[in-house]
Amino acid sequence: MNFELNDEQRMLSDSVSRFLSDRYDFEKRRKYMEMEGGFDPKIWQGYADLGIFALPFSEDEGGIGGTSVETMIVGEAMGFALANEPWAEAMAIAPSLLTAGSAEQRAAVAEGIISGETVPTWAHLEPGMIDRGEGVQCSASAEGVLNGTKTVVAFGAEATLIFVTAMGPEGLGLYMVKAGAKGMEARAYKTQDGKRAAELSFDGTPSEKLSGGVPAEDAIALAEARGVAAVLAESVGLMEKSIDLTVEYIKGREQFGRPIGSFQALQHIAAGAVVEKEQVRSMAMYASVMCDDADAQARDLAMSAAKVKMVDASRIVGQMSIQLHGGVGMTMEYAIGHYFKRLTLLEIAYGDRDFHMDRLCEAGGLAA
Amino acid sequence: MNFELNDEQRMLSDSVSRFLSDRYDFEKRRKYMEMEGGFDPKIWQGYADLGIFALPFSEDEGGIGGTSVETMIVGEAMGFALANEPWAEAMAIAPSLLTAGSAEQRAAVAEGIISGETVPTWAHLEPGMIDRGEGVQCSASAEGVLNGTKTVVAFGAEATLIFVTAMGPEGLGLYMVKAGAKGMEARAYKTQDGKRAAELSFDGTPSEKLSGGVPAEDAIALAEARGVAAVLAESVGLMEKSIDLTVEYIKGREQFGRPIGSFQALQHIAAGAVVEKEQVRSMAMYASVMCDDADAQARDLAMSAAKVKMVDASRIVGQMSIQLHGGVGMTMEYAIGHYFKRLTLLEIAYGDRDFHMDRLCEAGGLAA
Amino acid sequence: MELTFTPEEEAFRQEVRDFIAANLPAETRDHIKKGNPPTKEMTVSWQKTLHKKGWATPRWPAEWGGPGWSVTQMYIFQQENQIAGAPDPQGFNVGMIGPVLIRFASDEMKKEFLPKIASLDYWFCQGFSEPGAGSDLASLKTSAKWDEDGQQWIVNGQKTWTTYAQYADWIFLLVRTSNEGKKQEGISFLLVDMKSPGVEVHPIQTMDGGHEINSVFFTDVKVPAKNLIGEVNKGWTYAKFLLGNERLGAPRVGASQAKLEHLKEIAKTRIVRGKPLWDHPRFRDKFVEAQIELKALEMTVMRVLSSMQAGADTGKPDPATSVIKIKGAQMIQHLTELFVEMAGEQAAPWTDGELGDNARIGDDWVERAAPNYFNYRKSSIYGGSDQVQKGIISKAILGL
Amino acid sequence: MELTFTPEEEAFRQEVRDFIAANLPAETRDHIKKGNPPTKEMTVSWQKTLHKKGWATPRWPAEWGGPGWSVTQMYIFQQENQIAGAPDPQGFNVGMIGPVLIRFASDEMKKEFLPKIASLDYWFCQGFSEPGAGSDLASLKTSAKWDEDGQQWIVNGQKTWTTYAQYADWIFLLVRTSNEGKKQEGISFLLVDMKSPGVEVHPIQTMDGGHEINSVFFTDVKVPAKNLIGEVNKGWTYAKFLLGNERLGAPRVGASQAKLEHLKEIAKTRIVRGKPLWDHPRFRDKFVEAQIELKALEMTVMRVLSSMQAGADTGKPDPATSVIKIKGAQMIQHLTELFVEMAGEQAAPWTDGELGDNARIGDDWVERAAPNYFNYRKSSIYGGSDQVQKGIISKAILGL
Repeated sequence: MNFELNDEQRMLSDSVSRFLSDRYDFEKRRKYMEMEGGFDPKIWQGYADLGIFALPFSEDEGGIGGTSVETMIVGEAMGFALANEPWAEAMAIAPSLLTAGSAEQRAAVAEGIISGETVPTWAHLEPGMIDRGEGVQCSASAEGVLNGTKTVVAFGAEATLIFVTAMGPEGLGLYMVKAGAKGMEARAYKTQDGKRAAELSFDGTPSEKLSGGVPAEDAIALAEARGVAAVLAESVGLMEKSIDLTVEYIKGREQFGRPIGSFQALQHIAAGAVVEKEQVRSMAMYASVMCDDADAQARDLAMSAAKVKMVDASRIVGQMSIQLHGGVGMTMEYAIGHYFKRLTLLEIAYGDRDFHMDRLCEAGGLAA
Repeated sequence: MNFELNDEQRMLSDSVSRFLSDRYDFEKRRKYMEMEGGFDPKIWQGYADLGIFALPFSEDEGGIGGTSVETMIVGEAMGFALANEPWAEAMAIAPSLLTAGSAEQRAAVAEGIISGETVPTWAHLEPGMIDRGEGVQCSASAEGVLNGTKTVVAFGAEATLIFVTAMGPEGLGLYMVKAGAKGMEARAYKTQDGKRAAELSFDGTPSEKLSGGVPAEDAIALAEARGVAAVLAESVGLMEKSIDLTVEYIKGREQFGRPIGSFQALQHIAAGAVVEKEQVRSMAMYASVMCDDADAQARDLAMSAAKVKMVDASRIVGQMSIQLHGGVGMTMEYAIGHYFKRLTLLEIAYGDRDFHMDRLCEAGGLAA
Repeated sequence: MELTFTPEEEAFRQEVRDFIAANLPAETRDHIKKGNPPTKEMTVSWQKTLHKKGWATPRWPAEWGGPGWSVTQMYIFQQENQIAGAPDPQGFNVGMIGPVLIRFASDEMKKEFLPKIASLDYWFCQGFSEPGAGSDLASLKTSAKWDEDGQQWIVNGQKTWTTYAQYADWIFLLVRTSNEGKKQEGISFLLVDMKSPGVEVHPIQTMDGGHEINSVFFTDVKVPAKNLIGEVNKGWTYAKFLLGNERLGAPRVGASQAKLEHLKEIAKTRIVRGKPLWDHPRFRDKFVEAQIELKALEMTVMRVLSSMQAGADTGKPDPATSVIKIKGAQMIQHLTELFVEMAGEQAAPWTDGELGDNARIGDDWVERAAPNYFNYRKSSIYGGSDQVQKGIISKAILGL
Repeated sequence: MELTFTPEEEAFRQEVRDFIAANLPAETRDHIKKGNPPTKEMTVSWQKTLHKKGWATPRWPAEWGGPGWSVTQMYIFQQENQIAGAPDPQGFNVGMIGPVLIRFASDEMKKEFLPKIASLDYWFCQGFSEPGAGSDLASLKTSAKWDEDGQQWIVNGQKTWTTYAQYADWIFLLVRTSNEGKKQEGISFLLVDMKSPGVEVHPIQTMDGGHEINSVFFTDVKVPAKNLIGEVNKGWTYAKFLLGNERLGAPRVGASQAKLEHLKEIAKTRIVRGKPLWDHPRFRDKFVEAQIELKALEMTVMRVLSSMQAGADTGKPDPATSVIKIKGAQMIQHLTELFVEMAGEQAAPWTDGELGDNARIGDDWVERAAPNYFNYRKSSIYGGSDQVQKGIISKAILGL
């Protein structure tokens, strides 16, 4: 048992943070958001050049065989900077889904991601799937021809490679579709947190099935687990920065002749938020280790526990941040509202609180 | 719709409060607790002389035909004074149970209660009944001979008249047993809040069945409802006084060179308790009117809503009171701990939070 | 004490319900029930409909067009209005500036303004907060200087968080007219025509994408002497009276009841993992708990209304209104949170219309879930934040 | 980062488990599992058992009898101990005065005291709080005056909330030795023999009926010069170091895990309205939510231990210990609340033994439910209240 980062991990943390603090501030981010794909391709390439996309892939796949701890380190920095790019799709989702593929498939896709050429996403949810526990309706023929509709696909219109969950003749499968494929239409939109997503419809769209690896169900469950771990990591960064912004604001804002940060009631509210944020940090570490656990049930329950804690803490931290900012916190002009919105969307991402509570309750809780 | 007390009700409130503030303070209460029956019979007689026991009985029964609003007024004062006597059994429970009896039975029992001669109680719970939704095992013969065991009977060894819920040959019935009846044994004890209770066992104990009025089930349900309303009323007085004691304490207690009541964080905690207390006051009014509602389902759901609110608020108010008192609040020497203990027992009296939540959930909530 | 309604009161409820059913445009009703804020036109049109009927200003005295209702009737009217999905009365007109004028203004001013305030021919907005004066309202700096030659006030400064300034014909303004003594003692209360030269409105976009609030700039704005309410430097008294009324109106119990019913309705048909959400015990718990809180809030509001009717109106804000303000904000915030939970991951799309119909991926309530959640964070901030309310309670009630 | 246990660590866990199973008296185990505090004899006897094994002082350096365990081993040991229902190590000895002596005392003093502290031949209690100095610890007034003739300290004053003073052989005491400068700068740290003439212990009964705490009065108590720790007027530094350690020990994660398992065990057989409580969805929710909070707490404790082991020990209290203190208190308080909820109306009887067996109407856990709930209100008050911890966080972490 050991919670410390090793030297490589500390270096990773420093270099990603430095890269992001050079590239990102509130004004710059606003510009990236208005770019065609909702982010700056140069930053995406920058991530690749930093080598972070190589972290989650094994050496066989051309990567450097990191663990989910590295993903956590990157995720926290991404949250802190409020980065817009689909880094989690590249670092947590794609490597997990690819475990269903053959060695060649894995190596080929990994190469594109690692180089920064490929922007991957996952088309999984469907309009009829209220939460993560529902069945998939989208269908695939034996030849991999897809029909159906997917909803809220992150950067669905901007991604270059789309993993699609669909029911094939032999059951649930994972299929890869390239951007611009025949019969695929994207209805694109912005999301509440300033990112992009799309409804994707497939009408006889050709695809390549992932096969030769683990069963698709297992790859999907792994992706869901690592998705939760990524949410935890990012939320730690978001909460950290939300508290920083709030403390900075209340130190400077004067009312009744003194900085409002000198009012004890506000100090204690902020301190309460720190307590919650630290608990999420602990659970982010737990999640980053447990999401690679070989025991799938233990893994999934751990992820559920982490996600529930994140939701509860996120509300406390996010809501207090707006409250202590007062009116300005409600406006588009201040960064804090954007952090709050991102936290809110993470609260419902990869299964909301009820979904995860149900999973834990059905199992009788975490293993003692 | 009108939430104001009329002149008679205001006079009642004043006279009961005056009586109690003359008779009760922390030191006097401690003496009453150590008396043989756990309270001073002179105070009981004083209540009777004030006329409060006549309030809930109809004029036919020799009373003055008040409503549950009068019981609420008395209950709040009792809570504020932390009175020990089984006033709720006399004012809320006995009149409700008696609705199962004949006119003669009602008049005869009422006379004893109104005069102060009778100290009534209700033996309802049994060791196997975890909550209020369970069946009764205690049995009664056609002649009213009782066998069985009752648990946590308020002042079970001190009461002069015990209403017993038992299964008779024709179903659930209510039976009256006099103190000292053959075959009745009391194992008496103190309760956590400084009152008294007892296990009562009946072994061929003779009794008088209540009959000629409403079905026993209805009388029991009415008693449960009015019991909840009494809990609400008493808890308002307890919370009011808890906040008073706490505010007084933090005004006087100095730390860091000034009264701790001048610290804004503590002020806001106390203010939050006021908000909760006021919500309970509102629900106590709601309960006192709804517990006499002719629609039994509407009545019971209203009582459940009131009780749930009371539990949630009681914890906030009670726990903050101890917290703001600090160490001294933990000791027997300070009044606040005794208020806290009484609030805690009221939280679980007449059905705990889960029982009432279940009742509401099963019904789909309050009527819109 | 009597919480049930008399047959007369029930008859009144039916009359209100029938009137609304017959007169509220379906388009308005549907728009609001979906969780959208009403447009200006909807609010004005409904206020005019009520005004014709004599119901536009329930709490005003009969002399100034009030219907002479009891507190119970006012409560019933408000509840039915909100449950039916009718636009709220324009609160700055009916609930704020109207009562202030009735209590503190000259007869001449009352005659000039009150009828048009009631009919919404004049839309008023509120000029209290400033960038440097939020919770500490009394530290405001917008100044009004007396121009002896022109016999008028010259106003300079900036107001902010001005709700619907873009719709307004008039603004009621707190201005500094003296820098002597306590800061509360140098404040006056003016009415300013929004068309006056030197008034500029700048929109503020809130994080939900909406445009409800504005900054309003005043540069050498000339205001006639007669537009001063009451006495010079007594404006703080009028403002406190107004804020007490504002807190009382804040909880919108009927609207929350409607939202809660809507929540139940959706839950009954929304299938989650094989059964309606309504049949998931955890959802049921959340629903019931919200209902209980709302019932307690409703009772507290009714208590305060009842005691206002019974007692002499002291003109001072009732500290119990702080309880209502805090709990009212919590209630609406919590309800919007429940809608986000119900929407789940489908709440993500941003539907500001920019991307046209492409943006619509779910039911209307799904689309409004996250923006409403974001937007209602305001309710524990404006009109005296939770922290300000707790300060009032600890001082005015607890004497701390 | 590595949160799983190595085979060596698992083997160690087994060794600990086996040792406890073989050596912990069943009577002690049952007594504690029912929710009772251990008696003095139980604590002493178990400490001596561990001492013989070399396990009595896990965090002490090997030089002073520590077993040389890694942080992980310490954690495993503590967890197994608490889960098995073994008495906690006497915290004032092992977790507080021991480390202070090791860090700050003279070698002579270490040799005299540490072995007897480890074996519990000396039972230490803590003399910090005073009636006028609770959260504001530094304002303490108990004085120690230097008696030049006798070359000794003369102590006068009163300490309060002294846990288990009635068991103690020694007390470690913060005393005022100077009234000059900041109040923190005139405090010294003394060890006082409880048998010294002039020491009087008065019991304080807590609202649960228990006798854990006391007032301790000092009247012209003579204390040898050598019983001063470190330097005169530097006691505040040592006290802060001690309190940081105290907060770290506070959460008792293993004990909470045991309580939570006990809760589940009872729920599985307790039939409520026709089915086990365990099958009531609301209970299941409460159980799972508590488990999640406890897991987060466990991880935070492990994080802090891990960073203590990794980093240089700065001697300063780690602000993260405030997080642990607050959450640890909440956890145990919440668990005791769940037991009261599970007991329901059966929690009412007061079972101080006065009325003999008559008092016992339920299972042992039922009997302890309410007293434990009352008693654990202390945990957010002592060792620096929640409010004090939030003050530390806002100053030390947030710089407010």
